[in-house]
Amino acid sequence: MAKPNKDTLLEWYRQMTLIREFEERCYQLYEEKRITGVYLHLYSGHEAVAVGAMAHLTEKDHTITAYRDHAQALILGVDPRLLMAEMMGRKTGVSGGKGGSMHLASPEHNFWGGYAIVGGHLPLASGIAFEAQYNDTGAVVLSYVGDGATNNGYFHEALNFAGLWDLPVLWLIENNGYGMGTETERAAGNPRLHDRADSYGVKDFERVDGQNVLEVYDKLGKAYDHIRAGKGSALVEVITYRYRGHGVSDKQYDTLKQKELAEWKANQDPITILGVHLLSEYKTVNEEDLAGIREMNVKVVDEAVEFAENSPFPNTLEELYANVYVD
Amino acid sequence: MAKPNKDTLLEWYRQMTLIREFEERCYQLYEEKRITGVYLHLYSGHEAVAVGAMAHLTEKDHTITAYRDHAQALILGVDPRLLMAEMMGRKTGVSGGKGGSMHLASPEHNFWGGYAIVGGHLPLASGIAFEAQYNDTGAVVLSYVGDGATNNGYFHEALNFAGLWDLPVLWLIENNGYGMGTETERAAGNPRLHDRADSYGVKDFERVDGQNVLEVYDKLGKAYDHIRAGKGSALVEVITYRYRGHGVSDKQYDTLKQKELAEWKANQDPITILGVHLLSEYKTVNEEDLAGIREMNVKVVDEAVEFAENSPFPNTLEELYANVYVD
Amino acid sequence: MADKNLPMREALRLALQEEMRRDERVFIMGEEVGQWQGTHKVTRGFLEEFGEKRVRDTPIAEMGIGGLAVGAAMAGLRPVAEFMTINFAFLALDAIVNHAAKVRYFFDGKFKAPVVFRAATGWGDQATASHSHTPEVIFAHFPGLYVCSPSNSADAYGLLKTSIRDDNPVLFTESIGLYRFPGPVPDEPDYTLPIGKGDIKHEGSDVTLVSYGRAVSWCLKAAKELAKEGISAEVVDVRWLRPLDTELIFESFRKTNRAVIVEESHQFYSFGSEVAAQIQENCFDYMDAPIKRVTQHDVPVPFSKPLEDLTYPDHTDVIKAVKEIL
Amino acid sequence: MADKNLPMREALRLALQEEMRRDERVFIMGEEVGQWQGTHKVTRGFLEEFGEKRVRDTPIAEMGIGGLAVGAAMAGLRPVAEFMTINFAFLALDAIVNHAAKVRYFFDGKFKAPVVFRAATGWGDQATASHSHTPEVIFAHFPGLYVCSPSNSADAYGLLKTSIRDDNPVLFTESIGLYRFPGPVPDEPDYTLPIGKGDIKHEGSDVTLVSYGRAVSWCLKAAKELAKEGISAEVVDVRWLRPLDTELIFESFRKTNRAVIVEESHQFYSFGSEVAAQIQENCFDYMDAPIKRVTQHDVPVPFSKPLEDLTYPDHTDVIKAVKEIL
Ligand SMILES: Cc1ncc(C[n+]2csc(CCOP(=O)(O)OP(=O)(O)O)c2C)c(N)n1
Ligand SMILES: Cc1ncc(C[n+]2csc(CCOP(=O)(O)OP(=O)(O)O)c2C)c(N)n1
Ligand SMILES: [Mg+2]
Ligand SMILES: [Mg+2]
Repeated sequence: MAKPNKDTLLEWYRQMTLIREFEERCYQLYEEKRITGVYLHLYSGHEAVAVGAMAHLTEKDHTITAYRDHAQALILGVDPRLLMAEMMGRKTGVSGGKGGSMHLASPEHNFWGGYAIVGGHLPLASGIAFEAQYNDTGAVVLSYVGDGATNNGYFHEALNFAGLWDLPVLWLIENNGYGMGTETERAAGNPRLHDRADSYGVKDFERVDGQNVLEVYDKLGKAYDHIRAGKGSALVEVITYRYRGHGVSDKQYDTLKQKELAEWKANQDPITILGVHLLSEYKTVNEEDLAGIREMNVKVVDEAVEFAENSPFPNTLEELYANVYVD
Repeated sequence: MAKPNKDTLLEWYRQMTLIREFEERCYQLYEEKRITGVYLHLYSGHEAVAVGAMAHLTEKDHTITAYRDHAQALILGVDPRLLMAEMMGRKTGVSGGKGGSMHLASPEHNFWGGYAIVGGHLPLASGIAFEAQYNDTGAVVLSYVGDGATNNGYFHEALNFAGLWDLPVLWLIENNGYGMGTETERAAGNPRLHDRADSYGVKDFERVDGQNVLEVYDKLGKAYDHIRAGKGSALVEVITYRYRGHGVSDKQYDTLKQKELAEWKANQDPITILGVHLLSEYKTVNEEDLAGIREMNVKVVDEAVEFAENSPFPNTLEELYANVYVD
Repeated sequence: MADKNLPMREALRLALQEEMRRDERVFIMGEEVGQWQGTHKVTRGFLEEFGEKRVRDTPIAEMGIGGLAVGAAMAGLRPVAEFMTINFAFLALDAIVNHAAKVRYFFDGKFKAPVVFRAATGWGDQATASHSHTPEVIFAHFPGLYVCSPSNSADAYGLLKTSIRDDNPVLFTESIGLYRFPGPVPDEPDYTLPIGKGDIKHEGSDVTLVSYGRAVSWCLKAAKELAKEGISAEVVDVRWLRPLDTELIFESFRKTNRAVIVEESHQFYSFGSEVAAQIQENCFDYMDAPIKRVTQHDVPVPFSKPLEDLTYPDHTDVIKAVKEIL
Repeated sequence: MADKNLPMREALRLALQEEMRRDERVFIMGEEVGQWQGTHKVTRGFLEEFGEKRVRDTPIAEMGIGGLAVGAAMAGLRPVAEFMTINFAFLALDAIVNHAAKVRYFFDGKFKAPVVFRAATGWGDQATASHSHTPEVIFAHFPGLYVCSPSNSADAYGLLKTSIRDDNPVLFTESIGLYRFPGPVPDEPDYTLPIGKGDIKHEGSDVTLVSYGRAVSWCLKAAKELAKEGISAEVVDVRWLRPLDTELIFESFRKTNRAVIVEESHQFYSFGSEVAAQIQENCFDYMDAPIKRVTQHDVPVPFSKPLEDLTYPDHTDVIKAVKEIL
């Protein structure tokens, strides 16, 4: 596993700051009622997890996740304009406006989408990996799992299939401390969630700090190696934190947990951590370079918003009935 | 935990041989079409498990299981006549003929019944234990779990509740090597099923030989002590074997696994093991005593069959509609 | 005593609160019912008042929630198990229809399962396809269960109390779209309503509008508008999908000889199908016109607001249907 | 070519076997489909012929089976996922109606899920309440899914091939009571039948009997007996609950002006409700009598043979219903 060089780290910095810019803009647009609906789950605070985990993906690998799915699409290179258009339910959105924030997907990028039923996508991940094994493609499926989702029957059955059949799935538990308002400790009989891997014959790679992209990258690398060596499914638990509560309609946790939130932002912000690392490691990188990247992202998201808001809404019966079935 | 004395062991011998007699008679009656239907799952071969496990139960404790439920009812002292009547769908049966072999129950004996959906009774066990905790009754719930059932989402969610809330449930995994025709190894990613307890914060008491009633009694005693000491839920995996295939309609496994079956019967028969122990341990016990017990059981089952076959069938619309609802 | 005026959310909250105060055996469990104060705020303040013993935040484990509630009910408690939304109760279908609804029958009356499964139902606010169902019928298909869905604050108050006090398992669904709507609530802690009895929400003589839950509000609005045109519509709110108050429906129909059945869900194998089938079979000689049904379009529910709006019916569709058969 | 004569079990087996030979992407998964040779022996010999790669014994994990099959289908395979019986598919309701039926719509056509969920359906042999359902309607309520249930060997053969070859998710149920019944099967490996098209199983002019699955056999038997009394009954087998061939039903009804709908399941919110509702709405002027429904009694299914027999209808109930409206 190659140690990331300066360019790689700068690319990661770009990805992480793009995610942050995109998510915070979504937040703002929601407040302004330019994005509507009840469900909009932001990735702010989690950036290092997805960036570090997905840096290992190759062309043929697959990604699937739950409703907190913006970051994965951005990292895989899905056009931010099409993503923002989906947030706004426009015809030009990646899902034609039918899916919204929770249902982004892009087959060209092997992004199998975001799903709204907690745990529902986990057996789908096993199924996608089943195809990879069936056709011996050598692909790996990266499946995100929320801490709350680990208590659902879907988790149990999906992981048992993966362990039993040695399916090439990497289960990435994003333990952000909460399922909506419920702390991991109040939901799991054993809150060391990675311990569950052993029940299924899934290799347990234990825990890693999700705010440090280098550590995430490192730990995940070992898990991918295990799978790519044909040794079967693997699991990693990543400790992270959400900056915007469960979803944008959830204000109470921002306030209830203000102190906790402030501490995470102050001491464990993934972007700050990577920025500091870049500046200290590489003389040739300075604050302006990083500021430049962030400004570039602002433009990208500006354009995305403009594109989205200038896109039409689907509104005909023909559009309504399109793609219920393959005809 | 008191070491079982001679009388206790003789009582266990009576229970085990009664179960065997009852089950083998059911088998015969099914062959003769005097018991009808597709589902009749026998406990022959498992006797030491239930007898050793239930010897610890007090008046206030509870028992719940799946469809392989004859033994539990017999051990708890449910009238064999009412049980046999239920096998035959008679009005006098414990469940009025509506439940049949899979749905025996007796509230007076705190026997919460047998259930036919694999895993379906597991959260019920947690719920019954929830009441015990809620009303601080000090009762323990003994819940049987098949090896195959441990791979179902119900198992995961029910045990997580028990571990999370420290519910007084003793999960007794009866690993008889098969779920219908599927070996434990072909169904569980990790076939050491007791390893799963740790995922839920349920105390793992590991494995015990289910053919030796003394070992079962001993191991289970430790698990009950844990629960009664208020330390929460516990799990024990018992290794046993079924003598009559999955159910009476399953002939293929008797034949397919003839050698395996013959070995278990020859070397690990729970009744033989206890019999030998009694005769070697106690000079005052001789083969005639044991034969006497077995003959007594034959009479008991003879009477049960006679009672059942002389009982009427329910057959009116009024009976059909009775007890759909509480009115 | 004087009525209070409360949104349905508060009427439900009051009913549940009073029942928990009245009966120690009643407790509430579900995702976010405690610290979060309830996703729909029906349990606001409960954790503070009743404590952790009787207000149980659960893991995201619907099949477990369903089954645990059944066991606790069999053992003598009166669980109120909240599914955050009815969509998640799909995962508890077996616990509800194969266990709660059947334990009494399996054992020929040896047990009872007095559990209330509460769930927010219906659509709106762009919740998208997997989160936008009004599927009461798929549960009500099965005997052994009662299925109730109130259409206003007073009914919500009385029906929830009825459901909690009854010894049978009840699936009690609450239209998300109605939570915020205010209405009078009798100031009467023992206010209950009979099981399986519907209610005439508006008298009329020209056409019968049959519905439940939020669809009742569309019918009432339609009735108002139709009145302006001199068309007198009677609005029958069945309140219960099981047992279904067919007598009340027939009585009204025998008077009006015309009916439109209105519901939020998909058309096929649904509420409207059963009611139309019942009417034509039992009131054949009274039929002056075909019975019409108003339902959502037969598609999963899309996110985009204009499409979502297109998916669902409202009072205008009811009016249209009425005019087609007058 | 000459037809073969096969029990429905063997017709299904042949269809599945030929499809697996034809298309490498087709595989079968489920509980006991391999070593055990299939609980209903539909996959007898498959493990030997196709090997462990394509014949997958699974753990007892219905929600996982359902979801895994959806993922594999999205990824390009053609899974045939067998639920040992439809009762266990209750645990996969979410995987079937909220995932298989919706992934295409969520993402506006970016994916397809060509999966066939097979399940033995119906009752009999004292399987008891939790194992005795014919609940096709609760799945067919949801758009995005097709629901098919054959009534004889030839249809089973053609419809299963159709379902496997189609790009949409199909719930394909097989009446346990029909497995053993023999019937001609076309000797034609590409024999498929159109989706959503029903079939007239017996021509008649006095009354239309509408049904699917095993209930069709009761209708045919009733038609035979009625013929002796000079009553000519037309038997419509819809074959598909979704899409439902209403046109065929209407055509027949416009000819006979009378109908009896026959099904194995409970009455409320069921197949008969939808068909009756559709007929009265679309053929009102052709109705000479109320449309009758024949269903099982509205109780969970008891074990005891005499009670079980009492629970279910048969051809005599069909005849009785017909005579009530002639
Ligand atoms: C089966 C199901 N139950 C409940 C919900 C409501 N719900 C949506 S997200 C969520 C919390 C999930 O928490 P976690 O898995 O930790 O993911 P996170 O939101 O923290 O990323 C819940 C309960 C749902 N969508 N699906
Ligand atoms: C949810 C569900 N799926 C499938 C079945 C069919 N079935 C009945 S028993 C059984 C095997 C269970 O094996 P195990 O849990 O080991 O119990 P055992 O029969 O060995 O005592 C299966 C698959 C069922 N009853 N319920
Ligand atoms: Mg979380
Ligand atoms: Mg077993």
